[in-house]
Amino acid sequence: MEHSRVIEITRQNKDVFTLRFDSSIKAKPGQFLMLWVPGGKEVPMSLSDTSNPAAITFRTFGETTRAISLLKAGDRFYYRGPYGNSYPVPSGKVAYIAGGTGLASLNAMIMKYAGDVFVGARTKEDLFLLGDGYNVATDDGSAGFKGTVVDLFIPNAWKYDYVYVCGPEQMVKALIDKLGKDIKARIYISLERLMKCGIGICDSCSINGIRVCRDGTIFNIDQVRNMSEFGVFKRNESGKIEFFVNGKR
Amino acid sequence: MEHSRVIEITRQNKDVFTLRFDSSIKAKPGQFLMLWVPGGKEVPMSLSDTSNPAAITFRTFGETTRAISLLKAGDRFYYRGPYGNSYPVPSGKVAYIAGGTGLASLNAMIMKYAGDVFVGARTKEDLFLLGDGYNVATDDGSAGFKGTVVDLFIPNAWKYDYVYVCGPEQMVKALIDKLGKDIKARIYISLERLMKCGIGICDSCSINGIRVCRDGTIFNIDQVRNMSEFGVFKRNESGKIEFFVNGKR
Amino acid sequence: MASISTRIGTFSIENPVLLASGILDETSGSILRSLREGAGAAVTKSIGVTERKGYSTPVISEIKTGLLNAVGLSNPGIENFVEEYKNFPEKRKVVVSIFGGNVEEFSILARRVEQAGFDKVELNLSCPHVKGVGSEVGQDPELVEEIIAEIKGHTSLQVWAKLSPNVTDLVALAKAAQKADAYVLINTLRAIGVEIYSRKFSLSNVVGGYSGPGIKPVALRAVYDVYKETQKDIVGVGGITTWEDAVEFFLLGARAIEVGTAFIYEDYPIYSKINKGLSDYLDSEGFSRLDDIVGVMVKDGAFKGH
Amino acid sequence: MASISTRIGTFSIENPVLLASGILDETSGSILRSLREGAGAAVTKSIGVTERKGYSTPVISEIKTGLLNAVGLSNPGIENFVEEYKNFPEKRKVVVSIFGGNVEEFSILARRVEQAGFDKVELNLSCPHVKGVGSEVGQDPELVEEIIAEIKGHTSLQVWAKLSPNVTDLVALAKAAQKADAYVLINTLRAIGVEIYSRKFSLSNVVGGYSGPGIKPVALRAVYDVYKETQKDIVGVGGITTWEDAVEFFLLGARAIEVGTAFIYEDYPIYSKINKGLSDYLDSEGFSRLDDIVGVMVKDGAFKGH
Ligand SMILES: Cc1cc2nc3c(=O)[nH]c(=O)nc-3n(C[C@H](O)[C@H](O)[C@H](O)COP(=O)(O)OP(=O)(O)OC[C@H]3O[C@@H](n4cnc5c(N)ncnc54)[C@H](O)[C@@H]3O)c2cc1C
Ligand SMILES: Cc1cc2nc3c(=O)[nH]c(=O)nc-3n(C[C@H](O)[C@H](O)[C@H](O)COP(=O)(O)OP(=O)(O)OC[C@H]3O[C@@H](n4cnc5c(N)ncnc54)[C@H](O)[C@@H]3O)c2cc1C
Ligand SMILES: Cc1cc2nc3c(=O)[nH]c(=O)nc-3n(C[C@H](O)[C@H](O)[C@H](O)COP(=O)(O)O)c2cc1C
Ligand SMILES: Cc1cc2nc3c(=O)[nH]c(=O)nc-3n(C[C@H](O)[C@H](O)[C@H](O)COP(=O)(O)O)c2cc1C
Ligand code: FES
Ligand code: FES
Repeated sequence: MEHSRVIEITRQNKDVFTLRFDSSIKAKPGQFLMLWVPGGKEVPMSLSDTSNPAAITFRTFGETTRAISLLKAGDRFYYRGPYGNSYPVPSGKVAYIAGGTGLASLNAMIMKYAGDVFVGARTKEDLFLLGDGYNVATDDGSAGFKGTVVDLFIPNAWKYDYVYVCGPEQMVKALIDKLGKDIKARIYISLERLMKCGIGICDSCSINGIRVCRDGTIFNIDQVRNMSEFGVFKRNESGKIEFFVNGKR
Repeated sequence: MEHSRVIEITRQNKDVFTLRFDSSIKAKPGQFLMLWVPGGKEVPMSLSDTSNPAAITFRTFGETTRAISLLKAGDRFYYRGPYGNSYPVPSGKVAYIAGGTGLASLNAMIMKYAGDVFVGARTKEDLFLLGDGYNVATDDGSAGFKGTVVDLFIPNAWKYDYVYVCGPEQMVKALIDKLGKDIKARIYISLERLMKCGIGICDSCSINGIRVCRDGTIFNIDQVRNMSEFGVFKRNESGKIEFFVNGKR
Repeated sequence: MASISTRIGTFSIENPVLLASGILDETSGSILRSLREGAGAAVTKSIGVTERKGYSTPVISEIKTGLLNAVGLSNPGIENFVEEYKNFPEKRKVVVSIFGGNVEEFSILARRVEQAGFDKVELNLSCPHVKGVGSEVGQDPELVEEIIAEIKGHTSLQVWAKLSPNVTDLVALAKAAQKADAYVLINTLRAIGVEIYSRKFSLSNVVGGYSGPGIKPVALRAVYDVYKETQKDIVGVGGITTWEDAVEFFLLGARAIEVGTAFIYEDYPIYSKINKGLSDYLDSEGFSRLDDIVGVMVKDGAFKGH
Repeated sequence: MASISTRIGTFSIENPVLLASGILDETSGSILRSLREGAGAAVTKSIGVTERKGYSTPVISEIKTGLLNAVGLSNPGIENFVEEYKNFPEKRKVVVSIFGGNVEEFSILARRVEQAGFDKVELNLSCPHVKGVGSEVGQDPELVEEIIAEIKGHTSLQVWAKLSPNVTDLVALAKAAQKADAYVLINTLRAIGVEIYSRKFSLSNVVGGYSGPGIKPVALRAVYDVYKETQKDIVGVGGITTWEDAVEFFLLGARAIEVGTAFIYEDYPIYSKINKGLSDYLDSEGFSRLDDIVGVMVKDGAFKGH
């Protein structure tokens, strides 16, 4: 494992934090680290900024993300990576579609390539890293459009040449289902699955024999369409199949 | 182990052979290989030609050298290396002093840098690789000067800027003893000891803690003068000290 | 072109390069992918009687000479496994790896595997880092003998016994397992990794299994020792990363090989690379089939002359 | 600057980096060179009762992950050894490694070593490739216990027991050796090398010992297992090539380390490199002496929190 030191931790909202760290890591937007701190597990985390110093932005879900959020400037922080492929370079008109912490991964891209950003969250308090002119959707309408980010985006889909997507599997599934097959844009989607190794050998992140960690995490929309398991079931830590209850993530 | 194929084997005299082999080996004059063929041991052998294709020249002492001498063109031949340091590049007037198969090692140098060659052998039949104008000494006077190559060389020593020496330990010892300390030439001597590993870890070739295989095989005369064991005793395969009986090799 | 087909027990295989248990074989989709990308056969992740989540991450740690892992035998349990493979198209090319803590568990698992339409099991008698199963079972010659007798007595499965190298006397263990149709040699070496800045262990379980290039010399020795004494069918595994590595195992008596950690370096092209290298080697060395080199270095007297 | 001095049994050492047995220690000249170039102490090549020429070459084979060797315990025999060291200036920094086939041989050797003015022996109970000695003796707990009792009973030598990792239960062996002043862990792993073009073994003896970077994870596990159970003084050895490697061994309980195969990569500067790296590490991590990190990862609870 590599290690580096925390430069600063910034609180973005009630449970989202950005941690900037001191390391000469060379990564491209869309890549992730396997991150570890004492007291936690090792977890995958996208770089939300791939410039130098780089950063991650995360929501405190459980023990590990909480342990990370408690780090102070100067504390050590351990990682492997960067792993995974990266978002292809765009040309023409660009859109970003983020659901939940999916914005963390897209943020590294947004910093490099201007585009229209569509962000979805449950409610206003869940929003973070918002930039000027972002198109916001909330489930409860507490900010921006009332509804899903998919519904916010769809009417505008025809405008774009390159579209980058990162968010919960059910959101991505909805997007794919609602987009016509004749859409002109190139659409790239970063997927998320349970990851144990991050380097393509443990099989815990695989969808139809395709490893999210090594063959992805970023796929074009046709690749995702061909995954018959996508949006239907995921696997738990034992490898057991767990079907998605519609709408739940 | 690497392997390559025999291009040709040339008989130089009753028991000395030159084997040229097909390999893109990159070696400098003075370096040696650890050589192996089925049916034999692994033995150190200097390159007698470091151009491409390279060659070795050897006397058939025992089982291994005999096995090598029986190879045919096209046969495989196995080696590790090249190992050891190399003769420094000369400037000014150059002499080579070879005793017995020591000429094999010096030959790679002689091919690159012109100089006066002094060769010693027991008798005429033991001579090999002789070039035009070589100064020959034989113990029995059957060719050239009757006496040792050391006695042949000493009167000419003052003439040279660079002198390269390779031969039996007793010959080298005699040379050092007979050369005054005020000799102006830079004198480089390639030593030979029993070698098992060739890479500086087994200690079987060491003289006063200096490894012939890795710290040498080539030393300047002062380094050799500082070896109190040199010319006094060598070690057998067990590491046991065996004193030289004067004049025997 | 030389033939690289082979046979283990009664199982004829198109090519001798198999996927090892525990690497890219938790999901049926990946097993199928390996078969499509050129594996002669694939061994599943080891399956137990009930679901196990395995250890917390970190479960792997890459080191200079290979990989440390303590995944902890995570698996969905035999019933979920059978369910997932209900309509699997290539069951004859799948070897189901099973682990248990006693004869009965192995017996339950084997029967269920057979009912589900598979005909081969690999017995994990060798996982070095989970209490009460794996090598803790597999280091006891009597238990090994009983387990194999039970399965051979009550099913018609082909049984491959995967043995532990972490023992004083591997040959004695192999002899205890002689009713098996083949030996699989070796599982990982018991090992530890340390992180010097956090001063913590590299794996959450502390002790793990060591695989990859660094264990190849030990695996070769295991194959040699067991082949010399038993001349049985052997599947070689441990550190195989290139076709040259594979040839080494064949020369010492393996009839097939498995690859695991090599995926880190070579990924799926590992199958075609080894198969091609092997076939080219046989051609250029003048052999017409793989069988011609199996065990040649061990057959009596073949290594005289050194 | 942090202190890197250490202690093994009653032996206080300026620095914890020792020369391992069998590497650059056949001649007293080389032992002296190691001490001059910064070794804390040096272990001799293993010495037996009578002269042994060892195996024919090839006796070593370099591989990607380390080294295979079967030198075959070549040594001049104890009398020639004693003669060579008659006037050796640094006997207190030399640990004499001895091997034998039974209690009596070890007893003869130990007495002779003590008479010759040395005060420390390392017992080679672990060489994996010579019949009748080394690990064939060292795998038998009762014999190990007897040998050590005999030497401790009849000499005042410090006794270091060098154990074999090629066993099912290293801890049991360590317990049998508990009368020793320290454990040396580990000797080489039993292994084989194959040359695919000659189709011959890499070593004339066929089976050899595997050392170097590839065995480090196994050596770390051995140190961990034994330290956890015994808390005794341990000299760690196996694959140490950098100061970081050395730190790993100290964190798991070693109080000194030995280096062997690393000479191929680092040569004599190995001593100063490890000593400097170690001292810098202690400074920058805020420790004042080596002792502060010895075993910290094993002491109760230290690895909780993963
Ligand atoms: C490629 C990738 C990139 C990610 N990037 C980000 C990011 O930039 N920001 C962010 O907030 N989150 C990101 N995540 C999710 C992040 O890994 C989880 O939030 C984290 O693992 C939760 O750990 P925990 O111990 O805090 O929570 P836990 O209590 O362990 O679990 C909370 C939830 O996290 C998920 N989770 C737990 N372990 C893993 C694992 N090993 N792999 C994947 N998911 C897991 C589970 O779905 C679980 O329901 C990413 C996940 C992946 C696969
Ligand atoms: C650096 C070096 C370069 C050499 N270059 C040449 C060369 O160019 N041409 C040449 O003819 N000879 C050379 N020799 C000597 C050559 O290695 C021996 O002739 C060879 O080992 C003999 O092996 P054998 O089995 O034929 O004879 P054996 O029957 O084994 O022994 C004959 C004699 O060879 C010597 N010998 C045996 N094994 C070794 C060994 N491992 N290392 C060193 N000496 C050994 C012994 O002194 C022995 O008395 C060189 C030796 C060294 C150390
Ligand atoms: C991540 C990982 C998981 C493993 N899981 C299992 C397992 O479940 N059952 C088993 O018998 N062997 C398991 N093994 C051992 C491998 O099947 C194989 O024996 C070992 O890794 C040596 O081969 P390699 O060097 O080619 O990887 C696992 C190995 C690795 C690296
Ligand atoms: C060439 C060689 C010879 C060895 N000879 C001996 C020996 O005589 N006695 C012994 O106890 N260990 C011997 N060993 C084992 C080493 O002392 C050491 O335990 C092993 O090499 C692991 O350490 P390393 O990886 O640092 O080399 C030898 C090792 C090598 C490589
Ligand atoms: S996380 Fe292990 S294969 Fe993707
Ligand atoms: S031959 Fe081994 S050290 Fe020189």
